[in-house]
Amino acid sequence: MLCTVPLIIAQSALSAATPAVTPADFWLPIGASVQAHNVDLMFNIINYICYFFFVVVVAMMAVFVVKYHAKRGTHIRTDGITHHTILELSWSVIPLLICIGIFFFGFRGYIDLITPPKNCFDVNVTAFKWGWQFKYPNGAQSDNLVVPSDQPIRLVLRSNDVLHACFIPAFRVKKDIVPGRVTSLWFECRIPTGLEEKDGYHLFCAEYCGMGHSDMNRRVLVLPQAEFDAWLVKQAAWLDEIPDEELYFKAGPKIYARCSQCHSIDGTDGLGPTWKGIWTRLTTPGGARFSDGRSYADLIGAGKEFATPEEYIRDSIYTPGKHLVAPFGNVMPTFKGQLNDRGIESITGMMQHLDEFNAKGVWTKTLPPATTAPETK
Amino acid sequence: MNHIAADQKSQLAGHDAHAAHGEHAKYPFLAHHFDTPAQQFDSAKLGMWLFLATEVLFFGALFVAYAVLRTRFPEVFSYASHYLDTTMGGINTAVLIVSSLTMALGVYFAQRGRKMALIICLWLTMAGAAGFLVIKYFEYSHKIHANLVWGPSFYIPPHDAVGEAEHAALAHAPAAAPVAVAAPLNPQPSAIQSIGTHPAVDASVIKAAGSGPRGLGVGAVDHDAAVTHDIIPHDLPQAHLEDAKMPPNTHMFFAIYYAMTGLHGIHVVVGMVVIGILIYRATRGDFGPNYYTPVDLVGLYWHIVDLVWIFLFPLFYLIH
Amino acid sequence: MSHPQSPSNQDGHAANAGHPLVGHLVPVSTLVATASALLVLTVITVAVRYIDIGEFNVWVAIGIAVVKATLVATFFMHLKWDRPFNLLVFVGCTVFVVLMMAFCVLDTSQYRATQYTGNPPLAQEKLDANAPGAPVARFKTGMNP
Amino acid sequence: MTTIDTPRPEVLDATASEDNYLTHTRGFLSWALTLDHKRIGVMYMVSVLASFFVGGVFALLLRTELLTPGRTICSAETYNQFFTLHGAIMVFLVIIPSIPAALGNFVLPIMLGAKDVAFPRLNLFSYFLWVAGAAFTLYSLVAGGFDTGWTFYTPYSTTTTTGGVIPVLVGVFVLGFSSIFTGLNFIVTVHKLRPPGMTWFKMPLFLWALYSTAIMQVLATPVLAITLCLLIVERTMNIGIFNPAMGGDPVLYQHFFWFYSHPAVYIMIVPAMGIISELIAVHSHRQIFGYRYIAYSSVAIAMFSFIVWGHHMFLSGQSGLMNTIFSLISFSVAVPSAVKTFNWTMTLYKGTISLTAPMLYALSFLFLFTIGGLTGIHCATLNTDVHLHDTYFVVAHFHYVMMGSALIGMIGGLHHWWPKMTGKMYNEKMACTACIIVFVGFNLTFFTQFMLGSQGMPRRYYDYQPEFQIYHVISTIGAYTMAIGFFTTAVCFIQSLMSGPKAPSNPWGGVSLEWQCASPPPHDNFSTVPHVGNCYDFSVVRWDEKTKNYIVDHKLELAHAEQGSHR
Ligand code: HEA
Ligand code: HEA
Ligand code: CUA
Ligand SMILES: [Cu+2]
Repeated sequence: MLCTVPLIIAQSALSAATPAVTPADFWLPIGASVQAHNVDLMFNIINYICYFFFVVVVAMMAVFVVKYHAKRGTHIRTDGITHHTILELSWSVIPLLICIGIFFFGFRGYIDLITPPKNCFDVNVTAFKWGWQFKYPNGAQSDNLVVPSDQPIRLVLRSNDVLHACFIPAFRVKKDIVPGRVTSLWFECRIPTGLEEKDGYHLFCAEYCGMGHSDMNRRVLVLPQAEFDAWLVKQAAWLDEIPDEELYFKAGPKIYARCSQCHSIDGTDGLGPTWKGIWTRLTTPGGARFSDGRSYADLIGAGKEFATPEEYIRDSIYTPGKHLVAPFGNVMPTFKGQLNDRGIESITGMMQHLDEFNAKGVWTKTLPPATTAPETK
Repeated sequence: MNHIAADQKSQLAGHDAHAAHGEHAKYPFLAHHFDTPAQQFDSAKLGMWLFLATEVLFFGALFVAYAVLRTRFPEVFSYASHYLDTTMGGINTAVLIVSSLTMALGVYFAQRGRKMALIICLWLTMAGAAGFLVIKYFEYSHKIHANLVWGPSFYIPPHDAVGEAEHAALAHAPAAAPVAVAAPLNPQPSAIQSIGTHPAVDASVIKAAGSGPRGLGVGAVDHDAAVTHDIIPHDLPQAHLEDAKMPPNTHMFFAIYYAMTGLHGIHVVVGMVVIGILIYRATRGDFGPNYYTPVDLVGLYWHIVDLVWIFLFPLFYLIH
Repeated sequence: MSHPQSPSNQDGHAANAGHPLVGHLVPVSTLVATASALLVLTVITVAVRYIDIGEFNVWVAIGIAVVKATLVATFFMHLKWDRPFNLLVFVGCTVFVVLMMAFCVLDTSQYRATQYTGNPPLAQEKLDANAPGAPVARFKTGMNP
Repeated sequence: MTTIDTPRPEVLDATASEDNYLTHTRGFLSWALTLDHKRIGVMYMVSVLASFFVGGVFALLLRTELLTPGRTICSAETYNQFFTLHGAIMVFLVIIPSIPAALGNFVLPIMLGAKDVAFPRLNLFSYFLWVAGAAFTLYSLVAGGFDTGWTFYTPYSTTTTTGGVIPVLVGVFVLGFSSIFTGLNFIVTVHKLRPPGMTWFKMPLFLWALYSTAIMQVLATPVLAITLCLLIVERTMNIGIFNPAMGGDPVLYQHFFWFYSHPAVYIMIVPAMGIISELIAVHSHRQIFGYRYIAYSSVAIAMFSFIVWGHHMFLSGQSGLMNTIFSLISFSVAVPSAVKTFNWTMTLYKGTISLTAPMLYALSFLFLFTIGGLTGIHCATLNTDVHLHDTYFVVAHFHYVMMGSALIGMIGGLHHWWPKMTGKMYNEKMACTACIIVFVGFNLTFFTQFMLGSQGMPRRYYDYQPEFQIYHVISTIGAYTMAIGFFTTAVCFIQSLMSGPKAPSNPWGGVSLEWQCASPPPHDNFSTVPHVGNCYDFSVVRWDEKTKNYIVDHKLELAHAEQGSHR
């Protein structure tokens, strides 16, 4: 156990101090959570053990190669020893002891990592191809993860479709999200960032989930408790607070940000059909559009499957695979449970006024048309 | 270490260059890189045993899947087991045991050089295999008729046009149903929330309680409800769909049932093919006391097929 | 002429009618006795099913199956007279299966609590659409049973 | 006199006979239907190198794409197919068959002193299974490609719409059986075909390594086979065992997959370790240090490898209890690896080291394996793996061990046995230069990836944050450097084939049996039963001026025994 003693001392000495956040260094990014300290410590201890053994092996190798390098005509030496039991035993037993030590402290740290404190604040996280949704106890939803600082947070993770993983490098936490199960992870962040997106910590999807895997990144925005409480209240009501007639340009672009991964509004190709001209397509008869050969007009209209285009859009958002527009594949995830009627109203409203938006989905008109409210057909 | 010593002895005995030469002249079946028939026989045997080891792991993984599913859904297994026909399964067990016996006898007669007896034994084994498959066919078709199948079609009553069409469609489209989608958007008093407001509640509460998607969130399944096999009317196509006691996930039992018995069935078919080849070669007179390795190896294969069934039978048919 | 230690007949002479050149000859009586024992055990295992001994049913069934498997391997498959290494191969691979099973089952029993219960979504979908009256469908009520 | 000299191969080797395995029979069919283990080995080698080239091209494509964030040369879909193909080809077509099936097939029976492997026809069959598997894998490209990652994790792999998934599953299934049959063949060969005097502890360490590998191939691969079958059934018939939408369990899939794929990573490294034992001993003309420890550690690795698979699943939803158990056992593999590493290093001590190309590869191996193995410790530690899992740190770890160790070992072995296989020498200078270029390129490529990973860059990412770009640029430059290195190697080999000088039977001064038969070996390997001595006793080697060749002279054995150490 001799070799593990320094380890034990190092560990207990350092973990006795209150865990502080760790600055970024050569290997690791900034550690902003209470857990980061222990993980980094372990990482660095292993690093030093590795440096040591690496140097030992490579130095011996280099010295021997230089020293016993044979020139032409050299006699073959036969005086080297061929085994040495003490040596063999020591280089089996010492690494074994070191390994047991590493395991033990890794294990201890891991228990801390997976055991959330009792007073966690819960955020419901749903991962889907290819995005995240963060839902708060008061019903608020958000695209980025916004959390209070100095308060343990537990993310309750669910997946709609395939495996994903929630990874926040700055907090040293990660957990796979398994469909058919509930998993969770917790952290407590010490360094607030404010609501500015560029200042937030990265949140990545770390389990391969297909085409948009690398787009599944968001920011973690950390607010002091009071600010957070205010944000939470405001966030819960954001759709309701917008007057009906302003929905399409205030809420529309926000919601479109999610759709924009696949649907353009300037006619360029995406994973899904462009929205450009969609309302005209939907309302003018003719032209086969679906992969089964049917046209919009076969589906939409009084007495048909959908009475109005709005109904069709709504259905496409809730059960996307039902009618496929040629030649696109069945790749759109459902947004059932994520967009309510007001959300869909904003989208259909936006679709009818696409000329007011630029290619990025930014509303370009300056003055809201106060008097002539956009009529929803 | 014993075998190593024995090994070396045989090596030493065999490697005498002159002897080796003579051996090859004497035994036409002896391949050029072997020195003695014993070495060749031992190699073949070891090779076969290693192959059997791969078979054990091949089936073994399915047994693991079985064990895992049974751990997850014990109630499903004790419930659904009663849809299987113990009589048929029992008869099939007997059939396989007897065919194993005839196979072992076949090896015996090959060793003794009794050609006719060997051929008869092989035919009997073949008959056993065929009998097994016939019985299995009846079992399968009965189950399929009763809609006891794997996958979503388990829940679609067959024999109506829609059902048939869906059956067909489902067989091809890989399932892409959202798993957690319908989780309520604003969960009224959700489990999560109550954890948030009652910090004393342990994290594990979210595990069991129903915070899953619609339809997934029931509490514990009624375990006692499962064991009343005698009241199930077996032969109605959707009998199980009308059974109030059927636990969720019953289709998983049939999934693993078909996977394991299906794989076993494939092995029986392969066994029939190789036994067929043996019969052909035996008739030609290839085998005798000097050379009967193929019979021995096929025998081993056939016994392992039997061995797997010995486990399948109680694990599927005899769950209390 | 079988060597006591090794199954192979190594004297290099052609076999006479009574004995194979290589390998061990297992008498017919042994084979028949084995098969009879197997059949009897089959009857027993079926019978035990009808006695309720709770948890033990499955272990009794597996126990009997193991005995049967041992019989098959020992006598039908000649392992009793075969080289020990072949036995090691067979036992070894079984050990790996058991190990894998133990680990997987242990894991499953641990994480079972995090898995959703009730009907899986695809099954529920079919039940809703096709067998609306089906009693399993009661599970669809979700959180308000 | 026992001295060192570089071979002067221009001189005709007296022992070489014109009738060798290459010239024994002629024509396409004589190769395609050959039962000769040497020819099968050569065919494997050619196929594996071709696949390596294809896999390498995919690697270059994906490195090029990663040069800049966002789109550089292809779309996300294409990128996903690139890395999937790269991984699948490198693992299933290249590195698993490379050493056992290609080099092992050629060398094992000769080293053992046998005429052939135990089941020559099975051997040929497994080669054709490889071809069929490769054909399926390539066909999957035509059938729409596949983007599942080489791990085929469900439910993504059962729901993705790319059309090539089933063909590639079938392909890998078939490849699995190819691997099983090779392993089976080797076990039986080692057990039953050892000539008199070749006891277990007289076997060269490469054979011990191949034997341990074979155990893993036979016992682990069937689990992969059945898992792939279940995936196919899942995709075609919705059986649902792995599909959560049907109540199945994706984590069970991962258990199955890693039950195979963890032993698989040792299927890759253990034979490479065997090669390194040979290279280091032969090229430093020095009895291997701690023979028995190295032999046992191969078997120990094989055994342990079966019970650590869960260390790939620390974050997968596997329970904390199992995580702990698996983490603990994972470290146990570090011990036999440590034993080997130190034994190799000690073998250099008081050796007579020739810095030939194979030796350079062996030294690179030591360097790279130490890094790769030690970073495995970061991954096996529970709390650091939480941060490192599925980041580029893991990518760097496994390239250090798979490419930097297993593949470098394979290429080193290829250089070592090249004169034996082809009967031609290669340009030593060029080979050494290539080795150094690859070594430098390799470290450029993958060392930066450790930083990338620990800084938080997840793997399998098409697009990344701009702050990671500098690392990616260096990495890409390294990849191209490596390509130049491998290109040089290829040129060197081709040149050797076209115009290389004739190789003597024992160019390096080895003692194991393959150096005692002609280069290239005759059809039957040995006309007389070979004399088995201590295959690491280099005091019996003598430089023969007349034939310009090393000669293994067993009479020297006795003399030395009497004299004690001899200088
Ligand atoms: C040839 C292949 C190979 C080899 C040999 C290894 C060797 C090891 N690997 Fe690696 N590994 C892979 C291939 C390989 N690995 C692959 C392909 C993956 C990723 C797959 C994927 O997800 O796609 C992976 C991933 C991987 C993970 C999962 C990471 C993750 O996804 O989160 C882990 C975790 O434990 C791990 C651990 C180890 C360990 C402990 C060893 C040990 O065997 C290493 C032992 C060696 C040494 C330790 C060095 C020598 C010893 C000394 C110098 C003595 C001193 C040492 C000490 C005191 C410790 N590996
Ligand atoms: C043995 C296995 C092996 C080998 C050798 C390599 C070799 C290389 N690999 Fe990798 N790689 C994997 C196995 C391997 N790889 C696996 C399993 C994955 C995971 C996949 C997944 O996530 O699913 C992966 C993933 C992977 C990634 C991560 C992708 C991602 O996560 O997004 C990257 C990125 O840089 C990469 C790069 C490289 C590079 C630059 C090489 C270079 O070393 C390649 C060098 C080779 C060449 C450049 C060829 C040049 C050859 C010639 C010019 C002629 C030679 C011809 C003769 C000798 C006849 N590989
Ligand atoms: Cu979601 Cu990757
Ligand atoms: Cu591993």
